[in-house]
Formats: sequence, C-alpha cells, structure tokens
Amino acid sequence: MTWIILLVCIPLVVGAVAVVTVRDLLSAIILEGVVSLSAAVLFLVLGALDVAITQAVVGCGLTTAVFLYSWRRLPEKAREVSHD
Amino acid sequence: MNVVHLVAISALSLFGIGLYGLWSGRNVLRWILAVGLMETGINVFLVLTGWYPGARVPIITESFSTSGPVPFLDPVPSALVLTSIVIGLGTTTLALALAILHARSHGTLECEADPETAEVLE
Amino acid sequence: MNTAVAFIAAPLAVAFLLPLLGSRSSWGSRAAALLTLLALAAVGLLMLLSPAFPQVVVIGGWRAPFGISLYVDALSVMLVVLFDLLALFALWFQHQHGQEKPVSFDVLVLVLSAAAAGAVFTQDLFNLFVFLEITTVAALALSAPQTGSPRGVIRYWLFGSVASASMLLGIAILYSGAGTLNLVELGSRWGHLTPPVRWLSGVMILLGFLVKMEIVPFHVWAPSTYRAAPSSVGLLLSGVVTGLAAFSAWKFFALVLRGGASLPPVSGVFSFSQALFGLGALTLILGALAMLAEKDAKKLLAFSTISQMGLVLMAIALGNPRAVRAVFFLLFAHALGKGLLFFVTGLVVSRTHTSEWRSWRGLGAASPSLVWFWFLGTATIIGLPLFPGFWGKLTFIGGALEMGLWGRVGVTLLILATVCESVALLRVGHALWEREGEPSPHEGKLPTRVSGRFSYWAGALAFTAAILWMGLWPAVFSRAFVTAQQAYAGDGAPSVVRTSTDAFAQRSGHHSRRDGHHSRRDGHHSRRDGRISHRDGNVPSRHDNVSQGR
Amino acid sequence: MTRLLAALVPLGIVGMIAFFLFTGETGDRMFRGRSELGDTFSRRAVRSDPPNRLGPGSRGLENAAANTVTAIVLDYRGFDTLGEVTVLFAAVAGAGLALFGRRRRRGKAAPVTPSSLILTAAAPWVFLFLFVVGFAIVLHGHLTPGGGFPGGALLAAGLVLLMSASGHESSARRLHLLEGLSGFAFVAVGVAGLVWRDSFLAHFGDAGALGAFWSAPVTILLYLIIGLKVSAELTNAVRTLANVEDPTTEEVP
Repeated sequence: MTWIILLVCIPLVVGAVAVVTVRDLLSAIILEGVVSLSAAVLFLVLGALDVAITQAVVGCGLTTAVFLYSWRRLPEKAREVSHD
Repeated sequence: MNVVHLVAISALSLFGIGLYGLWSGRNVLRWILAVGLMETGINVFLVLTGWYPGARVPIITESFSTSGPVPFLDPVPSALVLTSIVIGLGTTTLALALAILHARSHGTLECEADPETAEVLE
Repeated sequence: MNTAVAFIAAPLAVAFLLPLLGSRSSWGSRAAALLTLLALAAVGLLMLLSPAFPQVVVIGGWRAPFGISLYVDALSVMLVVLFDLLALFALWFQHQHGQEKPVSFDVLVLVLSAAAAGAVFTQDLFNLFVFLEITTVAALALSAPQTGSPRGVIRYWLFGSVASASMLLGIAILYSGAGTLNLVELGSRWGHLTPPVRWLSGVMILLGFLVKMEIVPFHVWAPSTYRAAPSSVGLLLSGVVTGLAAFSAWKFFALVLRGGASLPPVSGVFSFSQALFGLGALTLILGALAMLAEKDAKKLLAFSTISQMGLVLMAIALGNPRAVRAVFFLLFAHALGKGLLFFVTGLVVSRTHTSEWRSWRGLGAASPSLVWFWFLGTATIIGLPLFPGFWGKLTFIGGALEMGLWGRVGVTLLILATVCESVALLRVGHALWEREGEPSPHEGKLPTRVSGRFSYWAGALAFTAAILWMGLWPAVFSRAFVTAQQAYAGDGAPSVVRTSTDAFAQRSGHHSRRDGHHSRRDGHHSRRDGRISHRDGNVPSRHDNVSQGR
Repeated sequence: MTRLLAALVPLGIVGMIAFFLFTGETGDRMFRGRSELGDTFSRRAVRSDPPNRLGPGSRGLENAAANTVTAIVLDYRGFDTLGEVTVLFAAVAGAGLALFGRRRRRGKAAPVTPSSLILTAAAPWVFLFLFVVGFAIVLHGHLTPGGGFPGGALLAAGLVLLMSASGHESSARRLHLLEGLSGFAFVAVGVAGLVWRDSFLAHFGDAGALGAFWSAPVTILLYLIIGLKVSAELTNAVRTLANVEDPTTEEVP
C-alpha cells in the first residue's frame, strides 16, 4: 500500500517539474493533465473516492478541455514561446 | 518520517514548483498552469490532513459500528477539496478568458510590465 | 430572525434569473437588479431600526461548530447596507453614464453584493474563503477591460490567485492542527496549538487578506487594475472589495489570532502585531507619497485607497478598543468618500475620455457642482472636522496614543500622509476649478455640463446625505461600533457559539438570539503607563500587543 | 540569476513549511487523521446520539446519505456549496463579459469543431451513453462517490460533443434557461428549508433509511440541481471560450 502511494507521487512531482520547464506550451497543458490525473489516482489510493472522481473528471478532464478550447482560439503567434 | 510525510512533501513541492513557475516565466498561459499546480498541491495536502494509514472511504456500510473509533478518512477535508477543485475550474476559465484578451490586444501571451502603467512604486 | 439570509439569497436568486431576460442588459433586467439592491438596503435599514441584535442565524439547521452560522449585529448590517448601496450606485452609474454593458455586468454586481454580505456575516473560516473567492472572481471579471490591455487585470488575477492559494494552505494547516473551521472555536483552541502551526497558518491566511487589502509589497496589482476598470467598478473595488478584505482581516485577527498577542514574538524584539503595524505604516506613507507623483486620476484614487488601507491595517494591529472602532469608522468614511470621488471621476472621464487629471482643466466652470462634490469627497477622505474621516482619524489617534512610542510614530506618519493626500486631492480639485491660464483642451468640443441630469443629482445627493449624516451625527455609528468591538473583544464572540449551542439543545435546529447585555460593559481599560489590557487581566493571553516586548 | 532566485525562494518556503510541520511536537500532532468534527458527521451525531446500530437501513437519522462526504457537502456545509456553484456561475458569466463585453456578435458564430462523418455518426450514441452515466452518477451521489459535480461534468461533455458533431452551437437561450432555473432552484430549496425547518438550506422531509435509493430526498434533489447547473455552466464556458472571434476577422464597432 505504502509503495503504491509513493509510486503515484513520482509522476505527480516529475510531471509538475516538466510543466514549468518544458518549452512547448501545448505539451505543458497535456502534462498538467497528467499531474491532475496522478493527483486523482493518489486520492483514490488514499481512499478519498469522491475527491478522486471529481479530480479526474473536473480537475483533469474538464480543465484540460477548457485549456485546449482556448488554445485553439489563440492566434498563431501567441502560441509560440519567446526564447530568452 | 513516514509515508504521510513523504506525500505531504510532494504536495508542498507541487506548491513550490507552482511558485517557481510563476516567478521564472512571463507567459500568461504558463502562469495559469503554475497556479493550477499550486492548487493541486494544496488539495493533496488538504486531503492528507484527514488521512491516516488504513483509513477507509467515508461511506457507511454494514461493517460500520457506532462504538469505537470511526475507521474513516476524515470527510471534512474531502468536502473542502471538492469545493476547492470546482473553484479552481472557475478561476481557470476566467483566467483563460483574460489570456485570450491579452493575446488579442498584444498578439502574444508574454505579459511584460506595461510601460504605460509602470511608474511610481510598481 | 432569518432576515439576514435575504442579503445573500435574494441577490443570488435574481442574479441566476437575470440572464433569462436576454443577453443584453434590458430595461427589465436593470430594473430587477436595481430594485433588488434597493429593497435589500431598505430591509437593512429597517433591521437597524428594530434593534434585535446580535442574532446568530444558523444555516442548514446545524449548530455553530458543526454547521455554518452567521453572526448578525448592528455593525455587520450597516456594512452590508453600505455595500449594497455602493453596488446599487455602481450599477446606476454604469447604466446612466457609462458604456453599454451586457446583462452579465448586472449579474456580477449582484453576485458581488451577495458574496460581500456572506463574507461580512459568516463565522466560518472556509465559508469566508469561499465568499472572498466569489468577490475576487466577480471583481476580476468586472474590471476586465473590453478595449486596451488587460495586463493590469491579469496582474490582479495573479496576485489574487497566489493570495487564495496561500490562504487555503493556511486553512489546511490550521484545520489539521485545530480540527475545526469555526472562527470563534478556532480562537478558543488557538492557545493550544503548537507555535509552528500558529505561525504558519496565521501568516499564510493573513497574507491572503493583505494582498486583497493592497498592503504595500502586495499592492502592485491595484493601480493598473483601477486604471483599466470603468469608474463604477473602481468604486466597487475600492469601497466593497477592499473594504471587505479589511473587515475580514480584522475578523480573523480579532477572533482567531486574539489581536496577535497569542503568537510568540518573532525574536523578542518585535511582535507579530508590531510587524503588521510597520507594514501598515509603510503602506500609509508610500501610498500618500505616490499620490503626489501620480498623473492619472484613477491611479491616484487607487493609491489613496492603498494609503487608507495602510491606516486601517495599523488600527487593526493596534487592536485596542479605540483602534478597533477606528477601523470601522475608517472603512465607512473611506467607502463613502472614495465613492463620491469615483463618481466625479467617472463623470469627467465619460466626458473627456481621459483620466489624466491635468487635462481636466476648466471643466468645473461648466459644472461647478462637480467641483464641490470633489471637495466634499476629499474632505471626507482626509478627515476635515465634522466629516466622517475626521472621526476615524480622531479615534485612531486616541487609540494610538495609548500605545507608547509606536503609537506616537504612527500618529506622526498619519499627519504626514494626510498632508500629502490633501495636497494631491486638492490639486485635482483645483485643476477642475481653474478657469484662467491656457484654454482648456476641451474648449468648445464638449457638452461639459453634466449637472442637469436627474441621475447625477440623485447619486451625488445620496452620497452627500450619507456623508453629512455620518459626519455630523456619528453617535449612531459610534454606538454600533462600540457594541461590536466589545462583543468581539470580550466574552461576546465566544458566546456566539455557546449561546447557539444552548438554544440548540432546547429547540433543535433553530436560530437563537442573544440579548445585547454585554454592550453595557465598559470596554475602556486604558492605563496611563502605556500598557493596556482589554479586560482586567483575567485573560492573560489577551493583553497589549503592540507595545508588548519593548 | 533570476532563475536561480526563482528556484531558491520557493525551495526555501517549502522547506521551511515542511521543517516546521514535520519536526518536534507539531510533527507528532500533525496528520493524525481523525477530527472530532469528522467523527461527529460520520456518526450522524450532531443533533443527538445515533441509534444503536448505524448502518444500512437505520432510520430516524439526522442525515440518511450513506456517503458522509455528500452529507457534509450538501447538508452540514451546504452553504459552501451554494458559494461554489456561484463561483462557477460568476466565472462563466465573467468570461463572457470579458470576451464579448462591448462587441455585438454578428452573423453565425464559428462552429465549435469542424465535424467529421465519424463524429457525426457516433455522437448521438456517445451522447446517450454519457447522458445515462452522468445522470446515474448524479442520482447516486448520496450512496456512492461522485455526485453532482462529476456527473454534471459528464453531462456537459455529452452536450459539447453533440454541439461539435452537429456543427452549430446549441441554442444559447436554452442553456441560459437551464443555468438560470437550476441556480434559482438551489436558492428555492434553501428557502423551502427556511419555511419548513426555520433555517436556510435546512433539509426538510423524512430522511428515510440509510443506504436506500430513496433516502435523503433533499440531497438527491440538490445534487440533481447541481448536476444540471454544472452541465449548463460548463457547456456555456466551452461555448464562450470556443466562440471567440479570430482577432484578424473581428470588427470593432
């Protein structure tokens, strides 16, 4: 049990680091979804089933969907990341 | 140091990574993502405050007995986290609308300090 | 006695139904929104006339530590009436003088007023967080500019989000330590928490409030947001959103932190309250100085708000009975005065299409009343004798002088800041008034006369009446403030829980009412030696905070 | 340099929080898991002692929702949930205000997604599936995990899919009707509690037997309302964000 919990923490933290470091914005959005999903799995393992389901559907699914819908509406130039 | 502490540290590091994301970049979309990370971290932390090894799903079934300790995960933080997740979705939606406005008026998502508004004390 | 619920439920119900009338703001939806707010203000005034205070309104039928309860006293009803009237006025102004807005504008103003009422009344920390979150979301959406750069608002969102995150983390830590969310119960368990829990949760939750109060290192979002927002929204931001944050911060500071006295001192050199006092003083003086350098009228008013909130924070940190009353006085005076100033600014901007106040020259020649209303607002804010701000600052000085050296430094800074603020505001008034010199850039091309309209006089005279009432006859306010301060500082607030629990035992699920007997207790226990104690020593953790550790 | 600072400061903050929370007396007291509050809710013991046997079939409880989290979300702390629904409502209305503030939209709005044959053919069936599952989750919120928010989100997913497949946006007016009426219904249930139980949002009527489908009637009703509200809200949010005109073709009056 303990190991499962700790195992879920790895994608959570690694994914979060990836979100803030990855260059491409679209990948960052997808990675954010991965982080949310790992959080949902973590909630599941911890026994907070209500939270897990809500996190999976609302926090992961819908938030990513909203991100992607607004992504589609951004002008081409805005999607690029400036190189500093 | 046990498993609770390790999970709590991951939750707190999510909070810290979000802060780093806010601080290191200028991109509005990345800011929104970073705030999302902070919220996720806090939600995990909050659920964890009600957890202990062996905690069960807080639904009353046959095996529940009124005497003795309640074998459940503390349901109050779970209820708070439900609220916080939905609030997070709301603020994210609004922030994305602002990001679209920004892209519309500046053609980019890089949010520099406005030279017009950067004056005294800013 | 569930009337107080109407202040939350009614605007929400109307707000939910308004979009059904169509997506553009129509005659019907405007009338519905305005009438709702007007009716609520009237109900509030009627409640004040029949003093059945304080009441505890139990939501959902669950007694206080388990469910959410509202604490309704004269002060909170007055605040809610003030917020409703400001919301009413902002809507009225936007429809009469501002640009055309879709119905979601009306909806958001209603939601804002409902959330403000909820946050004023609630006795539950998480519930307070939720309501503050609603006000932030509504204020963000209202201040998003439809043309031009949204950068100011994005900054507001950024700061607001970090503030909310910090506050939520603080709540999580506090809950895991104390196991309750009720403010009063948190206060009574506060002393049993370990110092790290107290420190972390106290600092993180207060940080959330301070960002929303625009206190100096965290004020960065405010000026650009005010500049981008329409004036009606500026009025809401300054009077309702910021005032609400200040009131909530005070509620948390007084009920849970016990005036900061129960936090261990940082290093033996200064205490938590002294740190807050220092932040407030910094905000007060820097805000006032920034006003002198500011060319944009809306940003000037934003810096004035920042400066005033610094003063409010100083009063909160002082925490003695007079200073607490000063908090309430200052909140009311600031909301009224700033409302009038934003009203004039909005009118002028709607004519000149610029908020650079130097180019407003000569407008007052066409509408002299405009200038008078600007001066009236200025007098209210800076505290000319017999204006509301005067009572606020006088009470503050009285409270500060009880606190020894710190207080005296605070009073000196207040006087300096008031001078700066007066100069800055009067210069704008003078620019409006000025007739000589080079001709006004608006000469001839503007219908500069705004004073002929009914809506103008209705709005301006309403503000004038409120200002004169509070300035000339502060006794009504003062009485409510004293009662509230004593209830929160002493045995009153803890018995909010106790009484509702007792009543619960008798009539399950019902609200209860407390008689105001505590109001007869004398709250002045100032001693001349510079140390004061609110009660005579029987609550050891509750003694003087700012001068502690000297 | 700034990057280093940006990394070190959060690290310091998090490290400090972790250090203070996990060591010493605080470390012993933190994360014990159970709170008096949660225990009382779990035992349904706020008003009085629960019956001897609290389990499936128990009657006469103060709250008969078997799922304690649901009991808290909709009953003990139902006021928070009203606020939560309002945040979502305000955010979606605000996104609309921010994006379409002064602009009158002309002509037909852009389709949400270009529809393909496969999508068009499959959409009704997927919609039906999501619709049934969504409603099942909403209606079982008092017994099983889930409830109005995830269920409503599934309903919204179905609606958005239908919108995408048919290539035109679903009638804004109908969405507003659903959004407004369900929000109003939430407040109306609260007022009904005020009328019958003398307290806003108090649950009225017989709570029923714990664990039965027809138990905790007000909880079912509120979750149904929330499910509809959330689905309307989220569909509206997607519609708002998806219909932003392209800045190149946009005309500013």
